[in-house]
Amino acid sequence: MSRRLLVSTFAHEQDLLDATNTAREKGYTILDSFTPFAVHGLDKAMGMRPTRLAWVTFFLGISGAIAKLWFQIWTSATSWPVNVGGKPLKSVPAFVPVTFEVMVLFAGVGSVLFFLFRRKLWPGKKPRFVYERTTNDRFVLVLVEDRADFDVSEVRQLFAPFHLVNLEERMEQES
Amino acid sequence: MAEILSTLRPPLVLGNKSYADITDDVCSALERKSSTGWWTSFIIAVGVLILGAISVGYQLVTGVGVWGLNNTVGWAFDITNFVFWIGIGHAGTLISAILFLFRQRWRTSINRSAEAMTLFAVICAGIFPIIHTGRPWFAYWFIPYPNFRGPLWVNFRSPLVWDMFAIGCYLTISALFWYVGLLPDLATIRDRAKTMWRKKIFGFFSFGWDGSNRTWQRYEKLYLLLAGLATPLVVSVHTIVSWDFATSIIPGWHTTIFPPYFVAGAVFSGFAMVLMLMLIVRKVMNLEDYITLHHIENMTKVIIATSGMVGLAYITELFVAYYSGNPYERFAFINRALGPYGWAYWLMVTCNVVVPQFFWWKKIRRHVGMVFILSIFINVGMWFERFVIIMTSLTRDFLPGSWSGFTPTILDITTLLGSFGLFFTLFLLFARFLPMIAIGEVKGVAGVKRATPPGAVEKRKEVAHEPAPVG
Amino acid sequence: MKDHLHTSEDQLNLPEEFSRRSFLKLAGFTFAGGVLAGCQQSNLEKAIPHLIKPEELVPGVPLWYASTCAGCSAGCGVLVKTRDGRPIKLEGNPEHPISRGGLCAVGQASLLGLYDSQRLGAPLAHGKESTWEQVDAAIKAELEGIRKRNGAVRFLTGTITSPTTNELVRRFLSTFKDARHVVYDPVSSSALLDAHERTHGVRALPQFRLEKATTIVSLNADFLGTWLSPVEFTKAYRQGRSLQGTPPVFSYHTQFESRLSITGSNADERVSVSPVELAHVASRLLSLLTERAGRRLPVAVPLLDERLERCTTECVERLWRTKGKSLVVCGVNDVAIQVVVNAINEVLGNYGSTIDLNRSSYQAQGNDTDLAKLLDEIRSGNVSALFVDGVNPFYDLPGAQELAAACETIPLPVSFGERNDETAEHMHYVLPQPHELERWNDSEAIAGIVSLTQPTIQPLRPARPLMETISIWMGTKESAYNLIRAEWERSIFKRQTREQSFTQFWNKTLHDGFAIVEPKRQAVSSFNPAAVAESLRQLSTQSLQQKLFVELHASSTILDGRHAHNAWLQELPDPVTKIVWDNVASLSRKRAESLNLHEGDVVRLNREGGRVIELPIHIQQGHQDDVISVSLGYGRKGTDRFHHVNPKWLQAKPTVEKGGTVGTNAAPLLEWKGKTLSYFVSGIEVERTGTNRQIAVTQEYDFLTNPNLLGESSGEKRNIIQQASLATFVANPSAGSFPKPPLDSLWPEEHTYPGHRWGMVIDLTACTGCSACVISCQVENNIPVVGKDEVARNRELQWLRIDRYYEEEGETLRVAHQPMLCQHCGNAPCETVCPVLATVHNSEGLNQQVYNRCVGTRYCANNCPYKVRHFNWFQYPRGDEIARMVLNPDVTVRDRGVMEKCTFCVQRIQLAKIEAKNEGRALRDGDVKSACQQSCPADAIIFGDVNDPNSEVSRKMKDPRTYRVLEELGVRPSIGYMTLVRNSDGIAVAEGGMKNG
Amino acid sequence: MKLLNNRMTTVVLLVAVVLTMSVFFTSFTSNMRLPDNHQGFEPVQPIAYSHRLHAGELGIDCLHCHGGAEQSRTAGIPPASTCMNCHQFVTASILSVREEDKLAAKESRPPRKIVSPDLQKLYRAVGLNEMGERDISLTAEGIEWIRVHSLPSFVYFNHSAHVNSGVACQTCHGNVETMERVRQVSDLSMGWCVNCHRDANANGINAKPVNASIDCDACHH
Repeated sequence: MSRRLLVSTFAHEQDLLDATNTAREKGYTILDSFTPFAVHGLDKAMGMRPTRLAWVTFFLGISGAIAKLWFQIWTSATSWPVNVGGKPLKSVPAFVPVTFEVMVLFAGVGSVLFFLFRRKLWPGKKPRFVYERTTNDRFVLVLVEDRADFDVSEVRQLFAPFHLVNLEERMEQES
Repeated sequence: MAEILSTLRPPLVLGNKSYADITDDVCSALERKSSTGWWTSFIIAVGVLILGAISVGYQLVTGVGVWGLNNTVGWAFDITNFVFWIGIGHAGTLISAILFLFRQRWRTSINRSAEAMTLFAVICAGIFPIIHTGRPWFAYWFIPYPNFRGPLWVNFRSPLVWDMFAIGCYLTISALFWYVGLLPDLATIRDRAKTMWRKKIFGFFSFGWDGSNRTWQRYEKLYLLLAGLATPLVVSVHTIVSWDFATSIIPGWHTTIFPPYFVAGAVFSGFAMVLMLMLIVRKVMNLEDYITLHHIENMTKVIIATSGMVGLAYITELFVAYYSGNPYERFAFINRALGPYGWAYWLMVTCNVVVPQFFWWKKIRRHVGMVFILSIFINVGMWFERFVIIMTSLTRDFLPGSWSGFTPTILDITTLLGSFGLFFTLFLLFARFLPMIAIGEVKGVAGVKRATPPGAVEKRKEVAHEPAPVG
Repeated sequence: MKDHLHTSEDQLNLPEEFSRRSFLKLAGFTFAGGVLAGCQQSNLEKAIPHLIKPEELVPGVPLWYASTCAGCSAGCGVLVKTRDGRPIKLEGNPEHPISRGGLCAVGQASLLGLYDSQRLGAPLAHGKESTWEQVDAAIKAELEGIRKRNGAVRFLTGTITSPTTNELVRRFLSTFKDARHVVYDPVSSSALLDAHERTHGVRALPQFRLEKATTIVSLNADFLGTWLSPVEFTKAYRQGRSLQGTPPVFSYHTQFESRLSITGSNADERVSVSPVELAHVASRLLSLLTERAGRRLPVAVPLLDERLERCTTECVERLWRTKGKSLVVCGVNDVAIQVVVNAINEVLGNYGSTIDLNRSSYQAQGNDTDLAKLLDEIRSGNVSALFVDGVNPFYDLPGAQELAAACETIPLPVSFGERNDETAEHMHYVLPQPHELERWNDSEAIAGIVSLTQPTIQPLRPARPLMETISIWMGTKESAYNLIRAEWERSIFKRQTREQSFTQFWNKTLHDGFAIVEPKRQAVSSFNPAAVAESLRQLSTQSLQQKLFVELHASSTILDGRHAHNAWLQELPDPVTKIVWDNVASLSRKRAESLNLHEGDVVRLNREGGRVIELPIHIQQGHQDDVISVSLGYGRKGTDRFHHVNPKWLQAKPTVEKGGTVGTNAAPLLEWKGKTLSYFVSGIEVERTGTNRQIAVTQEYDFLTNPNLLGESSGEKRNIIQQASLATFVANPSAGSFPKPPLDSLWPEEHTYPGHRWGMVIDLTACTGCSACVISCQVENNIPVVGKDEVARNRELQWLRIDRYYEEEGETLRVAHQPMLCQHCGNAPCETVCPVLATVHNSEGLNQQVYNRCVGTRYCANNCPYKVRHFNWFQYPRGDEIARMVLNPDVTVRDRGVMEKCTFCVQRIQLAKIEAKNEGRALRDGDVKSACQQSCPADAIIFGDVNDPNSEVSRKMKDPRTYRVLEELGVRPSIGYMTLVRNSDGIAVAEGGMKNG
Repeated sequence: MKLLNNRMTTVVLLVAVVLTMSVFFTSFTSNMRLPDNHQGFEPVQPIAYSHRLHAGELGIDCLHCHGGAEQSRTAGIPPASTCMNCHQFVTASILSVREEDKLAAKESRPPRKIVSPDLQKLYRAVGLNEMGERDISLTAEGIEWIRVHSLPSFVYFNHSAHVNSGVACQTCHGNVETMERVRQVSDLSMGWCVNCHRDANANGINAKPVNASIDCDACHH
């Protein structure tokens, strides 16, 4: 099914924040909001859960480190043990630097890929929401007209104090 | 955002810009035709790059002997350049990552180009470990890949292997960090693009970014994480580079002070290089409103600090050498200061310890010309620091019978120049085609006043070019 | 014997190394090129087996032939190692009584001469290539004419030790009315023989028995370097200086000399004297000794200055204390001095003990008087046939030009030689001589010690030995083999009694390489004092007032120039100056300063008579102030062949200019003193040219002490060479030892060496610095020559270098030689840093260098505390195909871009182990001898298995004298060095060392 | 639905990538060969000498011709004289000789000497004429055999060490006695050598314990 969306545009992040807060207080369903830069407090205003990306990074890092440490010990002590400068075959201290580097590599690359995957971003992807100035100087709040008694004019009233720049209705794209 | 608006601190962006102005200021630079200034500098850079490429090509065909090296001095310009460039790279990561973690908002207008600089510096650095080998076509043996030799792996005890991993990792992470930061801005350019191909290209590379706040939320987190990873990474990288020397046995190399000493030096030289670039950029790309004297001053302050650390390291080295009671170590340092390469040592001390002291004067800190010249001195000094460390220790180590000297050949010099050519070529291309300033971040700290035009009028104006409702 | 040498030509002209050389790079590029290599072999290797397989010759298994070295006329015994029909290594023959297993650098390197593609390929007639038939016909015709008109026939040769050749020459000359065989040595010892003619009535060169002498006084005789028979003398010298036994028998060696020679650098006491002083010292010694003997000299001998008076009196004390067991030798080619020296030895009663006139030596037979006479004859144009063999008069005699001009008048000038040299180009006929390894020959270098030379390869050049030529001219077309057999059957066989049948005797000699027979009797009359008086008078006339001399001496590498075409020797650093590819005018710092000259400044040495040579100067420690010493043998024609011996690249400087020569010929400065050639030339004026020439040296800093702030060597002294005086050593065997630092390891001892563990001990007391080991290593391990420019850039490739350190204490200069090679450290710093495991430890304690794995980061070399690793900076040229035949097929030929270093001759270790395994026995001590050890004339190097408690090396390792260089670094070297002990009482050499933290 | 599809596509993409990579890797390990891996090399030799016939049917010992293998680094290619030991008598296959005899009997004449084409080449090589008779005008020219097993020049393999410690020729050269034309059976790669040495150290050769060094300089010096 396709839903009707109400798109309201503002010219300043502060307006957007206030609008979002009021909208949530009034119990409107907020689909998303679009801004040229990360507006602090907006997550709270929209009532979003904090992301768990950090955990992904953590586990990727740990696994990378363990894998590499094992690999180094395996190659130099098991696969082909060679006497190098009289050092023991398992010279663990010498294996630390590479282990660390690989840990960082896994964590870093992993979390970026994970981020792109979760947010479904990839090269050549078409932007989902098109409102040309959201990447420039416009702040957009998108409400879902999911209630039977949803009244656009009421919302206009509600947002008026926040220098509402523009208000329009759209249909969510089918696919 | 209040603290930024407060009058106690100078504003980070001058000429109270609107969001649109910021976008225009940054992006217009990319949409204009390239200035003659850009063209001339680009042609020079490419010329030097070609010179370097030719000399490297000649060296690959003829042998490493075309450099001034000998049996006693196995490394000279090659590794000096390597360490120098790696060092340069560090400032970028420091600005973008460490300053980010410390919530130093002033970084926003320089971090983009600083990161770019890191990337290009690391590329320049990465070339030398490969071409300095006798048989570069076997350089891939550094990589532990499955093979038909038994299988025969690599020596994970060798700092050179650590290097390979460190640089590889550093390059990747910096690139990611840089690109992730670039994403929203690419979208901005895409959205304001007029021409077809601009739309397409930036459309492709902006990964369909639409400024959704749900993305922004994770993006912020990701950025924070990357910053958190890059910070220890940058320290580890130069630590490992310093271990190339510190884990060896040669007097003057075999010392525990190297890691901190090298990292400080790296940041030191890196900031000098950033300053040089920024001073050029803000002039050429007229971004004076974004890269303000305030920024420059901050960087000079970092330089004073790091120069102090480097100076301290020099003194500590001398003291430890004397205190160690190890005759070879002791001589290594006497020789460093008074031996055949004493001139280089004193040049280094002057450039790295004496010259930066000028930055104690606010006048000089805020005098663009002076700052530019001094930072050049610092870069020269830091190149010589590496040269001195390598040269003095290698030329005269344990057995006097094996002592020797080093004189660079033409190709040593052209190769060094070539690396600069490569660096500036890449940087100029970057300046030409990508936003020099993190638009999104700057908007975040620009402190734009809440606009209060009568909504209706505003709206009517809007409607004019409002896209037809979709769906 | 000959058919053993049958070898298919193809194999000779197709050295497998050829493909080997190009391999690494090729592989490299294809590797880089990717993984998609096809199935079929890129270049097919055609293998051609012998058609008829001689029983002894198994491809890949070396054959050894006993033979005689022809590097000089000392006649050392060699063993020739041949692989697949080509000689690849010369080693000393341990049984041979002269060299006793040693072989000097020159001998080792003479192998390269065999593969010299510039040797003449056909006889020359009037400068044009001709055939033997034509040449023989022409010459025989000429000779007939001369015989008819009783023309003067002169046969001018260098010292010929071959009895057969001498006999044949005698017979040949006897067919003419007026014929003479004139012998001279380019570096002449004529006076020594003449002196004995005067004092003992026989013109002979006695055999000096240094091993029997407990006091050795040498007046400018470089007997460990180039004088007469260096290997023999070195062996004997060592024998007389052993630290075994209590008290040890250790000779005391005083050296009076004007320049610093190898011998001087090993002397216990070294007195630098000017030539005049030298003469006076000789007479003073004699007078003092005669006084001791309670007799008086007919002539009053002037006193010397305070310093020399002291030295001489001390010297006399020692000599007298050890009379009968002492020896005074003199290297000055001046009859008067030599007579006086004979007198001294007579007074000391050394004749019959340390000087043997009955088993006299034939190692130098030159007679300057005859030579002078011949030269007069030539000038006056009454020589009708001149045959020159083995010498190069137009190069190595003064006034070569006018001599050459005079020779134009000779109807039949003929020269025998390997190449078209300075002399040959003035001759009507040039008859190419084969290389010693291609031919049959014999030698009696010391009366009663006869040895044979046998061919070890099919001749590479269609040459014909002198003896065959003569026999052809005399109508008997005998092969050299038959001629020698015949001569031996006639004369030599009779001088022995051990073998009954000649064939047995012959075969045994052939197998052993030598035989001991009765020396020819010669009438030695008792000492004739009459000669002494007027000699003393002569010497006393020489005024002591200071004037400048030029001393000309043989080069310690290319001798009198006969080896100037040998790249190995040209690149062998002079043991003292460490200079390569050049000769220089050495002088003292004082003299240089007074002339305001700096290292490398080119000076012009003017001698009256318009004889001028230009040379760069070299400031030399321990040089007498009034003497400039110049080495002979350089500036040979055709040495511009080395123009491209070094790699070509942007900033490369050619080793020698096109049309130029390596170094400068100093022979024009030689002067005739009466009827002897004098090597001390006075009346020379030195003139600055203002130009400066780079001198390539292999050692740039010469002292054990750090340079101080001004760069002078007065800083702290480094603990690198343990030194002790004999006195302190006798008191305490570990005298002079450095403080032993605590060596705790952070690591657990994880690596054990259960089987063999290879180690080496180098006795610094024994080592004379002669550098034989350097060349031996170079030959064995396919080390290329890199040329002057590369050496000047400190890129020489010799795996074994000899560090030479000076210590100056006021008057006295102390010199120490330290062979430095890979120490095969147990905890090798080079290994830890190699990223690709190209240098790792093996299970027998060797530090392996795997060339094909090496990427060439040079990190290992940087991290080597001994700096003994050498890098292939370029693809070093290895000469033409012929030159490449010398390569050792058991050692990889390294390509550019890889690191290399001493391997302890691992190829020998491996082969020895396999042989032992195949014979089902354990490896014995001495089965593996490293190349350096094998050649060392002083037996200073001992190599072996340290795990074997009975091996010599493990015993030496426990010796209190043994220490390890830079032990405090904890790298655990496998090479032990033994304290350098000098017979100099109470010298505080050990003290003042630094305390290591 | 759109969102779902996106995930689908990503998953599909990932799977595809993984597959291609694994395919590439397996192919790399299985049949991709490095330069100088001439496994299966089987050149045509100047003389069609059959190991199957000599070593197989006639059962001549390998060492009879390749005696070097016992004493030397190289096994060596036998000199033509070794061939001549037999082939001065044996000039053709027994069958063709019988043929000739029959024919001769039929035509009642003394049988002619039959020389097989390949032996004619041999005779020429040692300087005899095609019929294997002396001929002063001819000179020996040798046989240019094409080398089948060749190692890089920096590898020193010693036959005697292996033969004497009981390694069968076939271990490396395969069943030559069954080959009409000799083919390189093993890939002669370093891993192949090293792993055989490891195996020998662990299990010995024919249950006889041996010490097969895996030090680098056992082969590289």
